[in-house]
Amino acid sequence: MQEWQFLVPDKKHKKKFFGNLKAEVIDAKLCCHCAACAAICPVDGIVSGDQPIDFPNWVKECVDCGACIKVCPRWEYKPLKGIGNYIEAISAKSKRFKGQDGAMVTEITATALEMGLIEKAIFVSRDEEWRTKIVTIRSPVQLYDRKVTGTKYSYADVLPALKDAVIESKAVAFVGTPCMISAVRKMQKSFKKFERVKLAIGLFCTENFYHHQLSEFLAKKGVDLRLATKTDIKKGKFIVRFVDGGRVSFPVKEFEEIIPSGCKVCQDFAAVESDVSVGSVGSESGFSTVIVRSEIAKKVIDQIREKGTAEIKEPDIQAVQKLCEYKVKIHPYPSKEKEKTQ
Amino acid sequence: MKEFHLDIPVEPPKELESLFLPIPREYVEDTYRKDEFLVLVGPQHPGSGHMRLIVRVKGDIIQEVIPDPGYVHRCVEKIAENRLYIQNIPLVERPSIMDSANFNLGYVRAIEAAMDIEVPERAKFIRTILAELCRIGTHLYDAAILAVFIGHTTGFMYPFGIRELICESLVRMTGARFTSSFIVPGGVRRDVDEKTLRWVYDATFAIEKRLKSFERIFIKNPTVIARLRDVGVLSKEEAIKFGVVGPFLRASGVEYDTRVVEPYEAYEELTWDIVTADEGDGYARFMVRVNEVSQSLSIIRQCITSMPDGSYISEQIGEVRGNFFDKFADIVLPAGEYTTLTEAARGTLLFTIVSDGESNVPYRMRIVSPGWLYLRGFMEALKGERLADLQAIYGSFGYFPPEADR
Amino acid sequence: MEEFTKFVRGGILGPIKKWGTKWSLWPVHLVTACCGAELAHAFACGYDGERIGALNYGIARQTNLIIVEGAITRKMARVLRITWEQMPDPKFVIVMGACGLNGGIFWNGYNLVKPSEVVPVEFFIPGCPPTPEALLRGIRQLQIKLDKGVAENSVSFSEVKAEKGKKPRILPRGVKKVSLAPCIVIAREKEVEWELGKNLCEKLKVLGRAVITARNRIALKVDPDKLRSSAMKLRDLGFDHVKSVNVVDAPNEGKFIVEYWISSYSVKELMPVLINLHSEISRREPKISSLSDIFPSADYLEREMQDLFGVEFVGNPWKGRFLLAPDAPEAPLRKDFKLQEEVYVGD
Amino acid sequence: MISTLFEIFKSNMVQIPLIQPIIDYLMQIPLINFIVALILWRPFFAVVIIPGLTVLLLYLLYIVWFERKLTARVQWRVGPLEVARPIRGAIQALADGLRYFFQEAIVHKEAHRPYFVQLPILAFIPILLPIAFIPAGNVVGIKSPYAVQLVVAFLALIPITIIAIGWASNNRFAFIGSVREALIYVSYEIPFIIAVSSMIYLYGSGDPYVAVEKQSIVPGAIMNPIAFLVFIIAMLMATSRLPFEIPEADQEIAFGPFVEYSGMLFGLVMVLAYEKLYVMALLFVILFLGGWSGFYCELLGDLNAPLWLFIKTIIVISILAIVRSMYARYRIDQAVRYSFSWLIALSIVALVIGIAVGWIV
Amino acid sequence: MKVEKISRSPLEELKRHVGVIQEAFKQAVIPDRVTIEYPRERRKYPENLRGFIVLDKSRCISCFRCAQICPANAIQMSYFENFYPGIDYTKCIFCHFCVESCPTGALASSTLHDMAFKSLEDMKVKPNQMMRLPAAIREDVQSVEYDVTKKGWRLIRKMELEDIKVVRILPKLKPRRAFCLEPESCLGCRQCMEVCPHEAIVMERCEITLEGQIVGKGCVLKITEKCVGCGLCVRQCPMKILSLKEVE
Repeated sequence: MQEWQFLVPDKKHKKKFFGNLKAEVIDAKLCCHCAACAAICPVDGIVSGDQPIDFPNWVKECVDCGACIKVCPRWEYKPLKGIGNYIEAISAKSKRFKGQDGAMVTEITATALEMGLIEKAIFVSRDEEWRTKIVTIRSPVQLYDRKVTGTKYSYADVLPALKDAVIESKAVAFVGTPCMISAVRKMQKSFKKFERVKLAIGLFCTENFYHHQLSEFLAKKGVDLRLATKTDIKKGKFIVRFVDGGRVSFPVKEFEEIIPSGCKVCQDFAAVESDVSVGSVGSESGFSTVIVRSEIAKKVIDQIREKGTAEIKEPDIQAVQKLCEYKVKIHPYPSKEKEKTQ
Repeated sequence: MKEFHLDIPVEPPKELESLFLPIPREYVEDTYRKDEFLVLVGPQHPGSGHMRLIVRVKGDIIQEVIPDPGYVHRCVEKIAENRLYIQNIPLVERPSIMDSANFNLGYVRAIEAAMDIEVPERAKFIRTILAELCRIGTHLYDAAILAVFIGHTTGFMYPFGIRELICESLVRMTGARFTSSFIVPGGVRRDVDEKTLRWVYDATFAIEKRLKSFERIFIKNPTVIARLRDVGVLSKEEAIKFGVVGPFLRASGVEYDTRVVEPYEAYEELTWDIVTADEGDGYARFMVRVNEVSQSLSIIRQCITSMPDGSYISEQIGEVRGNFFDKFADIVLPAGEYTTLTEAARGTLLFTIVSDGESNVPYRMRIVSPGWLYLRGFMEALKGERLADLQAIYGSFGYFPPEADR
Repeated sequence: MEEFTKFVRGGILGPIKKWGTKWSLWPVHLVTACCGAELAHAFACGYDGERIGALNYGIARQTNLIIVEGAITRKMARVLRITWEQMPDPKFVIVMGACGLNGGIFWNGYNLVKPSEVVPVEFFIPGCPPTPEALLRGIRQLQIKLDKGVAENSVSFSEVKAEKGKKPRILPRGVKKVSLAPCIVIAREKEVEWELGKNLCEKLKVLGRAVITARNRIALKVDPDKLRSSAMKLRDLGFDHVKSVNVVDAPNEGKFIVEYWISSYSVKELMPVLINLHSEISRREPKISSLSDIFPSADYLEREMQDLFGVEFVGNPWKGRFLLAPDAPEAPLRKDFKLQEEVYVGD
Repeated sequence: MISTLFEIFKSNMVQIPLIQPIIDYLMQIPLINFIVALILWRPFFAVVIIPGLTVLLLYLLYIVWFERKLTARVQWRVGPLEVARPIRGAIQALADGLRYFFQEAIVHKEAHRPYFVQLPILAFIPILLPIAFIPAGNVVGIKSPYAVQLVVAFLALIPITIIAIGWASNNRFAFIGSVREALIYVSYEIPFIIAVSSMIYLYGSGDPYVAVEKQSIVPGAIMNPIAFLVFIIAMLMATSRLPFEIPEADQEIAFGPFVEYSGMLFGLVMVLAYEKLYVMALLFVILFLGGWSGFYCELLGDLNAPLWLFIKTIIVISILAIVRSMYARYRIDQAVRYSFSWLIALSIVALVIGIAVGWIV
Repeated sequence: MKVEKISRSPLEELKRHVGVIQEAFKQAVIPDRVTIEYPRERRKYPENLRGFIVLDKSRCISCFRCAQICPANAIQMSYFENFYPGIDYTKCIFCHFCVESCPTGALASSTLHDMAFKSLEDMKVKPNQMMRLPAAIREDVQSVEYDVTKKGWRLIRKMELEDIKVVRILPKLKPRRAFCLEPESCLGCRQCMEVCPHEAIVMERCEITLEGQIVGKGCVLKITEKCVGCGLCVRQCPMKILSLKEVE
């Protein structure tokens, strides 16, 4: 006879757990679409995709285990802010890879793979129409693909793939937005298996979009995403570069209407809980700012230094700090409307 | 000889429109304008298997043949992407059921290569016996089909009679007449006992004895020689150019046999010869296979007499019975591409498995069966021959559409 | 005339006619798939179907029985129907083999048709392939049916009483595990001791990324526009034929990987070497230049890939369908074409 | 009128001592006696009973079964059996015939309908006509000193009906089959005629009676073995038997001219070759194997000669049946080349021998 | 080894003709007949011939292994007192992966292989029909066996009826039970409990204490002695924290 225990979280409503989640997070417009609930759901009922998270027929199919609530970063939401603790901050540019700016996410992953710290990494790739696709990276060779590197400003279901990877492999890395990092930290708190996520690479993030809304929006502006080679947000401008070398840019302010509600309450710019955060802010063009927060990430950076696979400079940490504060300002929580109603 | 054309415009028959020809209309019209003729051979034709040949003839001489394959295209490659690795074993056998062990072997070897499984010696020998039995069976099958294509019914009956012994051997060893699905990653499904091996050993002599009758009545038959000799000649250069494989390549004088070039299983430890011929005609193609049968018989005998003791399956796998599911259902190959070459009866068989390293189904499985590879050479061999030779050449290649179409 | 037909069918001559038909069931030579091998065994000297009056014979007009030997594909279904229509009355159909009954192992394939939906079928014989005995049993059952007028199964099951229960709420999960984020590595470098391969790799480095993936296997990645020149270079090195053309669909990375497996027959030391010449093309505009004029052996393989993946090989003269029927789905081997899933619980 | 006919019949009746009492009894009954007299009237008896139509049908049932049985025996198997186990399946051909008889006879849209239906029936005429000229002792249809030549002439009509059948079928394979039939026809007919004429030279007459008489000591086969050989090969070619089954080659052109036939019509065209073989074998027996001469049985009377002729014919055909399981099919150009080189050369040698032996004898 | 060249001289040709005629006449006189007259006689197949599959319900532990390993998806479980496999012979390919997979020997192979059915519905065999061998129409009066020696091959006919045998080989497996390897990762979804056909996993509510402090409400899952080691829970667990282990 063998027995073990598990915790059942508290309910706020007398519904099944997904009902709670729906009422408190999704319908409250807090959902950040990190897909952690979809990943953890034991009956694979929660669907994420290019639409808000949902569990069709949850009344019947939900098994009422509460796992989704345990992992949701927005359940009992306390926003994280600031630049967080870090060991060191550098500004670097990869010599091997080409990416968004300095391709440091790629470089860190590749180095970690080469060092054997991780077995695989979950990356976001894209198809021709800039729809996000998840790929597993097992060897640095795959990272030469330009579709794998580079930022996509759309939601991606990284966490379901991460869960599969965690079950199979002993050491996994992944790249995600601050909310995904928070979700993974919550997972690690509740479920031991997720401690296999050895390296969580956070991205500097102001907001993210639904793919269909983004592409419709851009189409309205006369931009055909299929011809784009790179998208970027720099200095308050959304820039699209094309195959033929041309580029267009719009102020980010214009995107206000399509920013999903979940992003409007997020104050975490620098992925505070990650092992290492990467972004362009705080570095000159062609370089990325890397904020190292944990020992394992430090090891990787040291290896990069040692091997000299990247050019390393001093970052302008103040700029990052400024943007962190800026994000808190533009994304107030509890939001102003909510305060008013209260 | 000078030819005289009747300058009468001939309209292509209406029926050609209703037969779903994969060729453009202009081609048909052009054929009829040039006082030539389109003959559709198959798929319901006593002298063709499950495929259609669109034969363009001028008088009795074949100008061009366009194959219309796919009548037995059973989507093996797609289905394989949706099945467990172990469930694909019966699937990959199906394209060529008389040659099942070789197909099975090729697939399993790809898995073993990916997973670094060491196969015990005894299993290797059993596998070799199975592969060679299937090779004999296939060659006999092809000989029988060749015989019936050139109108020799006795030549059809004898090989099929002898094949009964092959089937019986396979039943005794594996439990099925054709599709044994006996080779699994790491070894074979069951051990084969001494009594059965003895039976197979005796059967090889019985087969040899019966083959002597067959030789007198069919192989050395003057009418057969007349029909096959100097027919459908592929020179060495042509054979290489069109990528012909297996015994048909060897009949054109190229000494290429995967069992020697890239030895697998027990072939390195046995003594046998590569059979080649220089003529490259139908009879050479037939005779190469006839000689290969006797080589195979000798290989089987050597295998049985020098059968090593030991386990029939690798220690990494362990006893299969009752454990089959637990051992094999969750096979996940490391990510990468694995390609094996196997000498199936009709030639080189190529298996490519692409694994993504996480799924327990193949990401992509590519089978290039020998039939599909030598189809091009077969079509080239037909050019310039007589219409009546179509069947003889067809038979001399032993073209088996299910194998080619997969 | 009709009265005459009626008389012939049911009149006093009925029994004679029945007797004649019973002992003269001639199957038409319609080979549809691999079960034909066992059919041949049943009519060859091991079992000799001619003993019970069944003689495998000629073409549709002169026979009265179709034995469907396994799988009927979309292309073949038309032929089956035409053959059946060509046959004079009375005519019968026996289906042998699992593929012909319900698809067998190919049950969820995109190209299979059930014969029983195309022609009326008298008897079904299970097995893959059925033994010759089973086939003869089918013919025998048909004879018995002609004799008695009613069809019978050759086996009858005795039911053991068992309470039928209610399905539980949760059904066990399927065993299949398909990765959400597949990673496709074609050229994974592997350390092997292989002198020739290392030399070759050195030589091929100028063309693209050349890697030894296993003993005797070299993967050479080139840009799509350099594919032809690389192939020519390989031909000059002594590689003379293509063993396989393969396309790997990677929707998550938005690309097709087109592979040519090139080897040599004419140079003895290169015989075991297999070079995987591959290049990646965009999934939206799947076009690549054909190598069929450099290696004629690639011709049919390219046509097949054109058919199955919708990848266009520019330069290959063949347009349109090759393997697939006109009504088969477009590019079925792409990953976005899904097959029916397995069900493990019946009623 | 009827009585005159009756008298004519009665004056020329077959004498069979064995059943004479029964005939005598039947002759006393009016009307029946007319029928009996008609049947036993020698010309009628020859054409309709033996060696004519009735035994022809029996022969067909026998030879189809025997050929299948013999082939099966050579091929390590059993052949037709279960239909009638005690008699080793001997009525298999009857079952097949009945099945064909009751099966639907399809006339397809593209066919030349009248010819398509008529020709298989018309093809019987060139079969039955020569039988009328072939004598069996004193049972004879039409007595003629040129009987052998006439038979050869009538036989030449059969390929023409087959070619016509192919044309009427209006099918590509039927066309190819017809052309092949025509080619084969040209190539076997010349050696065949030369071989027959060598025997006519040998016997000095085209009269079967003379031929049989001259063979009373030494059969023709020994007198002119080359002609014997040429005749056999020509016979195989003429009746589309392996290795010369070229016009019908089912694996190549799906029964050639007969590809579109079904039901009863196919039954008729399928036996055409067997009937032709029968007629040629009759001629063969008369020319080479001493015709109807044989051991005389008093009880059978006039039936002796036709029976001997029939039995010899059956034996010849039965031996020839084994060829089917021995050989593959030659190609059309090979067959034509053989016949225009070897066979014609041989037949000319046979002609020389025939003239020489005829001159000596 | 090179294939011998075939000589083109007419004399050789003639020799070959003689060879053919000789062989044909030899066979016509003394045939080497090998035919098995099937409906009348039955061939003795070895015991391991893969034929109709028989189910022993008392051994079946409803583990779904047979259904899930079936390459043709021909086996579907039907619910009677528990889940039992039913084989759809319209799909079955007689590979007997199911028999090999059965950990308890509940599925057994028989040598019945000659079957013909009049409709596809009749071929979907239910578990309660699989428990006994079906009654087959048999017309055989004798049995035949291949006798193969070094000298040759002949048939031995015996005036006895060959029985259809059921061959049950019991696998040599130690009893197994499910164990939880990593209780800390349990989601608490109770899928294992619900899927268990033997009600071997039970749940009780309790309070969770951590370092002496009550942290919250929770449950305790128990794998009881009822567990027969079917492994359904192992496959069902979304976190893959259960495993089968051999027990003494």
